[in-house]
Amino acid sequence: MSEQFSRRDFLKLAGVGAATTAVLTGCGPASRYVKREPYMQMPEYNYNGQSTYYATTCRECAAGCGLIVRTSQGRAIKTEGNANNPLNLGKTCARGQATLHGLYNPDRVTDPLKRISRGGASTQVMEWDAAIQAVADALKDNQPEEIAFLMGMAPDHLFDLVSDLAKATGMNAPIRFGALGMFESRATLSKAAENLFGEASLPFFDVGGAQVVFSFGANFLETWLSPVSYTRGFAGLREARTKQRGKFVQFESRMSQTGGKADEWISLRPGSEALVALAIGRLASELRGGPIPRAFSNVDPLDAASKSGVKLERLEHLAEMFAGSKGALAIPGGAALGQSNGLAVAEAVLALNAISDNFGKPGGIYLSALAPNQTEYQRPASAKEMRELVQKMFDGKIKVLFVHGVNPLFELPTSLEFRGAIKYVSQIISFATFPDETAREADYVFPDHHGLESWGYQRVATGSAQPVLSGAQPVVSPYYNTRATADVLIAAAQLAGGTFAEALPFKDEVEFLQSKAASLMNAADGSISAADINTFMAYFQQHGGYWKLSDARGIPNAADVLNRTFSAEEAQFAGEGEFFFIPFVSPTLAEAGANKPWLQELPDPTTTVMWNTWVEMNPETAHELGIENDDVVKVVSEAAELEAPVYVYPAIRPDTIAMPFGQGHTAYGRYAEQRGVNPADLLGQHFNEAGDLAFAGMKVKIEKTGKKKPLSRLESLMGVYGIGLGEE
Amino acid sequence: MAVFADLEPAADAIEHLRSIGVHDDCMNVISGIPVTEAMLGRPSQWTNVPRIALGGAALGFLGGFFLAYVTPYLYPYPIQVGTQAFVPGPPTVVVLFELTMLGMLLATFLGVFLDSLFPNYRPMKYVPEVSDGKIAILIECSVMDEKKLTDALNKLGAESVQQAEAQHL
Amino acid sequence: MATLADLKISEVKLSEEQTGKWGMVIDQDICTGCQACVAACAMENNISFVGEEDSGYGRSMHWIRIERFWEGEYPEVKMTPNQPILCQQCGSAPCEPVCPVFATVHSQAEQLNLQVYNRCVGTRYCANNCPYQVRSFNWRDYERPEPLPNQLNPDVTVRRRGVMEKCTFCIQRIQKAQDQAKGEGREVVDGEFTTACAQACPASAITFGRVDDPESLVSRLTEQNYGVKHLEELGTLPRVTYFKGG
Amino acid sequence: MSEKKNHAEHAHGEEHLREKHLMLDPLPRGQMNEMVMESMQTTSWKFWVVFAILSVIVAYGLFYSWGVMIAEGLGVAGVNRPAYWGIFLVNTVFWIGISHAGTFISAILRVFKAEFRRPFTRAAELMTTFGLVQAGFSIFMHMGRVWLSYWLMPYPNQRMLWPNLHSPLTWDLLAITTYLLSSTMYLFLPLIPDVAMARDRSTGWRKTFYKILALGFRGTEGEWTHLRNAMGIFAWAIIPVMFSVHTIVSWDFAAATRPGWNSTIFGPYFVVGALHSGMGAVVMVLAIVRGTMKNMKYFIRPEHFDAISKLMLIISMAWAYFFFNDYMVQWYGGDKWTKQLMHFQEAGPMGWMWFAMLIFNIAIPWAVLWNARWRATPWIVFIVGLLINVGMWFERYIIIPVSLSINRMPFTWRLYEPGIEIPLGIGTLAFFILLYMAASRLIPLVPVWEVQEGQMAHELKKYGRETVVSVSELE
Repeated sequence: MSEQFSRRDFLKLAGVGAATTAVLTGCGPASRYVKREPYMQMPEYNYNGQSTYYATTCRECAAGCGLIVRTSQGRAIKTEGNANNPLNLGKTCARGQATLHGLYNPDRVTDPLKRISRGGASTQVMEWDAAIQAVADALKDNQPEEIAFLMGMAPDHLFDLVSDLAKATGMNAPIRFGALGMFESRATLSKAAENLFGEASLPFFDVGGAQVVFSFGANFLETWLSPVSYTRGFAGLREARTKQRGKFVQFESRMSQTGGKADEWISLRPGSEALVALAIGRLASELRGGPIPRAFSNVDPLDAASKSGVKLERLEHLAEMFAGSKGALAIPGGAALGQSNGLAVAEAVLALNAISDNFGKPGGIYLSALAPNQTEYQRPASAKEMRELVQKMFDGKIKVLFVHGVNPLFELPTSLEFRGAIKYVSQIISFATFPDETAREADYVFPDHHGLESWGYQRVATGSAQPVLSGAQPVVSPYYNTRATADVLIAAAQLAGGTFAEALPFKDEVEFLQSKAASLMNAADGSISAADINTFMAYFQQHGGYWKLSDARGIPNAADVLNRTFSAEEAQFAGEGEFFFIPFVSPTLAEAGANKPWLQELPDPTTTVMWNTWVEMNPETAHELGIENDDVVKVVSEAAELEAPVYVYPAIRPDTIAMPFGQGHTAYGRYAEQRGVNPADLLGQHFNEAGDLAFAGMKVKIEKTGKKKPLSRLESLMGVYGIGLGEE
Repeated sequence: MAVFADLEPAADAIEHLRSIGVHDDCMNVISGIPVTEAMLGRPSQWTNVPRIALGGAALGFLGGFFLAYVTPYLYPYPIQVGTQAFVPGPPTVVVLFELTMLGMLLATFLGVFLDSLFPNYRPMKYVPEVSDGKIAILIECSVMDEKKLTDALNKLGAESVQQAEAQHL
Repeated sequence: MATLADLKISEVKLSEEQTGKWGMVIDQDICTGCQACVAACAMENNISFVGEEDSGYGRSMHWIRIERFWEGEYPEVKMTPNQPILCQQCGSAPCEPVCPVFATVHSQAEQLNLQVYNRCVGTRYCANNCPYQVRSFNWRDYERPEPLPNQLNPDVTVRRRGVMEKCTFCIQRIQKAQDQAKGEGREVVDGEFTTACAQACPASAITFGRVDDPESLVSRLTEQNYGVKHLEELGTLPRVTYFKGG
Repeated sequence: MSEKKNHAEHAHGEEHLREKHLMLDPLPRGQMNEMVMESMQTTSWKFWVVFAILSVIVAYGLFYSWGVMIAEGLGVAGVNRPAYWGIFLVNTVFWIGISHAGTFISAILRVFKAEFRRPFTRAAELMTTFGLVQAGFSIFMHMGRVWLSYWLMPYPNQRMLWPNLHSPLTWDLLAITTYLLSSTMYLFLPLIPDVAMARDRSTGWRKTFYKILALGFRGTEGEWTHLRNAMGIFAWAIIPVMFSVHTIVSWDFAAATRPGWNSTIFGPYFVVGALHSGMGAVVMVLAIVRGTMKNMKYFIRPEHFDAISKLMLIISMAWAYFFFNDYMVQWYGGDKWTKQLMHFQEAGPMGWMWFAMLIFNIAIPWAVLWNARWRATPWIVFIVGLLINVGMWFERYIIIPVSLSINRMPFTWRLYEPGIEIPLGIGTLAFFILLYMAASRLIPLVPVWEVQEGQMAHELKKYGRETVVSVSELE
């Protein structure tokens, strides 16, 4: 009980009314964490200063959800979704909630750093002026084509800035990459769209409007493309209150969080997705009557059944379900695309939609709308393109590498040899906010602000019917001595002079943003408009962005889909070994969540494991191999080998094992370092036709180690699996 | 003071003393074991312990009553737990019982102290042999009778008869 | 001193038929188990993270946890509908009577179970007696290295070791909303505010509101005949209704 | 001739009876006093060695470990969700159980005038008091914020709160406090004449010590009368208190809404269980006292072990009866959670404990104690007593942490693995022994005046050819 609190105050307080008095309480030792306050006044029942709320954009992934951040006394307290933003309509995912643990993470890069020697741990703090000088030198002392920018999938404004710079000066166009994009096989999706609809674009799947959804490996409730909006779509599908409850079937070889929600979970042999899709197409069109369209004519359902391990009756039943429904929708994604025949799978599954002819109809497939200030569809680099960059680095064609918003040394499979390639790059400059693996290798680290301290915007690539440009603004003043990368580049360009200076004729980042937004000021059908740019930008920040008011999704031109032929061949699997290997992105950690303690403490939706990596294995298989829960096994692929404890997982094929991607950092702060392993290390250099990594296209061996590492799980082995309850 | 080795002579002595006119109030018996008045043919002793105990029980009960029936109404607001009444039925029985017992037993204990004026470290008339099982009779009498009594007691088999002087125990 | 009036009112409130005031409906059919509610709750309510070892030993402090079980064997295996379990804010709560120091009491005004941290002496009887096992105990002073404390919500007590805690239905938000409504001389409007978990839930599987107001969305949903309340048979009068769906 | 023989036999019979019964071979009071004084004042080096070792254990196990736990929080112990209660409460119940023996012997046996009680009422009463001290320690360790434990006390405070009388823990507080105070007073009252004796025949610091304790007791008629009255009241009144204490302890569990706990028979079941372990502890203490302390072979004889063993046998049967009663009804009730719990107790990872409990508490006592010769053999009875105590500890362990592992939320089921509880538990045990050792050297373990009183009351009587023991009512 604090000294300054007298009994009279207490009695005064006691009059405040039942609600408050109901918890007037006694004294006790004051908390060791917060300002000492009389326990009489539990903060829950008092005003502790006024809060201010700022609209900005979430940077945990590239989807571009709008956030409203509550700040109090200059501290960011809580993030909520921005209810106005058409993409997420006021909702957030777990990572959006935990972004504050990134902002106030104890392990951030606090100052611009110069590394004493490449790869060494020792660094020295620089002044920002010196830092900007260093960037300027790097720009002007090298041939433009020797300068490369490697950027993350967010933020877009910086990408635009660098693109402009590149265009104007002849530098290499910036390359964007992100592990999420890699595991989403975005290149494959857009290529498939191009082949089928004649237009490269990210298909938009209107799950909410559908009656029946067949998902071939698409993990759209986890990290896929735009999880929040797809989750909303799923809720729409299941919205029993307003319409008849839609059915959902998932085809995959390892039950994902998404698969867990399916009414029917079809376990098929990896690589047979295309075959199954086409077989269902054929059976469905048989049910529909009339001639079998060319697209499905060259598959034999019986053959498909035997190859995929799905019974023919099951296929017929599914075909019935698909053909019988008004709004049936088939989605390709996830591991199904990350195989040697990924493109074929994507095309086959998209073609299946022709059965219900849902193209451009509610509950069907659209082409995602381009963002307001976007002219053409852009996609992140495929693994193959990354490999090309790596090759250029090996060949010494790259002298300076700028890295922002991406951590290739962790996100890119080791087998792509990025680590080896950087040795041939004379200068690496990282703009990392956190001391990640790449930053640790960089010669300079010029830390960017955290997303919540930054200006900017992000184009919504997919997930919303309206074109959306989510706006970002600082919700708190920078906590450390960091500086916006855009400002650094602008300043450096001025310093470098010449074409550089001309390319970026701006005072600072904000002025650049204004130049980019100017075109929208009085555009038709906009959510906001203003006479002068300052007012417009004020609105822009206040509303958390700018969006068109009407649906601008493209209608796929699917005229001759049914008349094309599709390859039904199965995928090829690299490496010998008895197990198919399925790496999947941890739904809670994704690629960059591992350094946020509360994300680490979130139970994985399927296994409830916290703080670690595991290997999922079918109970039968485990039994045959004499492996139990928490036994550490060695997973051996052609590329590498890893050790991780086993989680005996009831919903995975006996011939398949799976591992979550997200842990296994060697840098990146106290909560991430030396925790778990990174399954990307196991992946070999194999691509599908679209150039995406065939991350699910490998076979691996399992070896026992005799070690044990108890996994930290929220669930009870006794209660959920009956393990340790005593024999019946 | 006369010290006897055994009950019988002591009892006889007391009888004799009474016959030669020493009043019971002027005698006091000290023994190492609880020798009942009956054994020595002495008038039964008066003790307040039971009454004090009763009083204590009453106080304890009141305390319990206060806790069980009054305190729930002393809060600044009515505290409700799990839809139970402010004054729960059965639990009050427990409270009443425990506090009554506590009061009673404490009082009994104190009763012994009050009645026998414990603790008392002042010098008192006493002979250590008592705790060896001997029985001592303290007689208060005028100096003139002293001689007479001493003889009588000796005749009755007292081990020793002497002027009892108060000593520090 | 409690006036006779207070007591009269509360005696009435003791009746078993009370509907309660605040309630929640959770649609397990659309809950995807994405853990957004768990994260939102942790951020809103200053819940400590406990690290790998303790969380693996049943000491994680989540106020809301998402349960899932398995049905059948491979290949016909199914994941049971995700089941977010939080304090059910029982109308007749087993946790309340057993606390020797009134650290967990029933709020007359809000019809909620209050946990008064600073009264708690840590006997942990309430947690034993909670049929839903939703109470979490501060087994240690879990470290929150600088500058993480900057994120702490000033409206919520920071608990120290030896104290029991549990979901409060975000009572700080309830207070704010009610005070504001009072200031504007009106009743709190349904949907004017909601709990952190409900606000975050991307699938809108969680609905929060007044169950004593027949017009509110939550009570209209509670009316749905396919709602179930967990362990109702114990007579705890839980305030959270679940739609199993499927 | 034959007559002579008979006579001889009778004479022999008398001899036999006399050495068998303490009450029948009286010694002069003075000599008995001397023996008791001697037993207190002679201590071998072994005593001091053990004493030192125990002190170290107490210092580390009890005080240091507790300090660590207070500083670190209960995380250093093994408690978790759902086993929020662990060995701390097991020990609390266990020690309260031990404490029941003393009262049982010195109160119930006194009320029923069981004469064999006389020499060891005090030895037993000491156990009661010291046992309760350990129970107190254990329950305070259990609290998350022990530095606020005084908040449980009913006193007008600025929190404007009184303890919650709805809570079984509050009843516990009242009951245990009452029990501790009254049993301590009950230990002290009969002690007064004996310390008076000690005062009369000791010197130096002991003199002053006893002088203070004796409060100036002389043994006047008045003093004896007050004492007798008081002891009479105590003997009667402390019995219900004793029963209430363990009943209320059992309500901590029985009042909860948990499967396996919510059982109406827990009250008597716990009381009998308490006596079971209590008697076991008494024989252990007596065996040790008899074996290690001077002159004790005279006061504590096989007859006493025989008598207590009979009690143990009966109590063991009673315990078995209550156990089966509880088990049967729970099993028959068929509630799915209860069934699950029972299966877990028997077949689960702690199943061995469940069977050990039955063997130690029922099988072994029944197998051994029916035999009169074994009953009268201290070391055999000692072992039986030891096993019973282990068995009863297991019983509490099964009722608390093991049962807590299973609840109505299978998602949270978890095992309990003790941590710092172990040194702390050992600490309390060591402290108990330490206190007892100290007491055995400071206060007369044998109530000499009671023994003498008893010896006065006993005599051999001849009915025809048979000589029998007869007791006369003195009080």
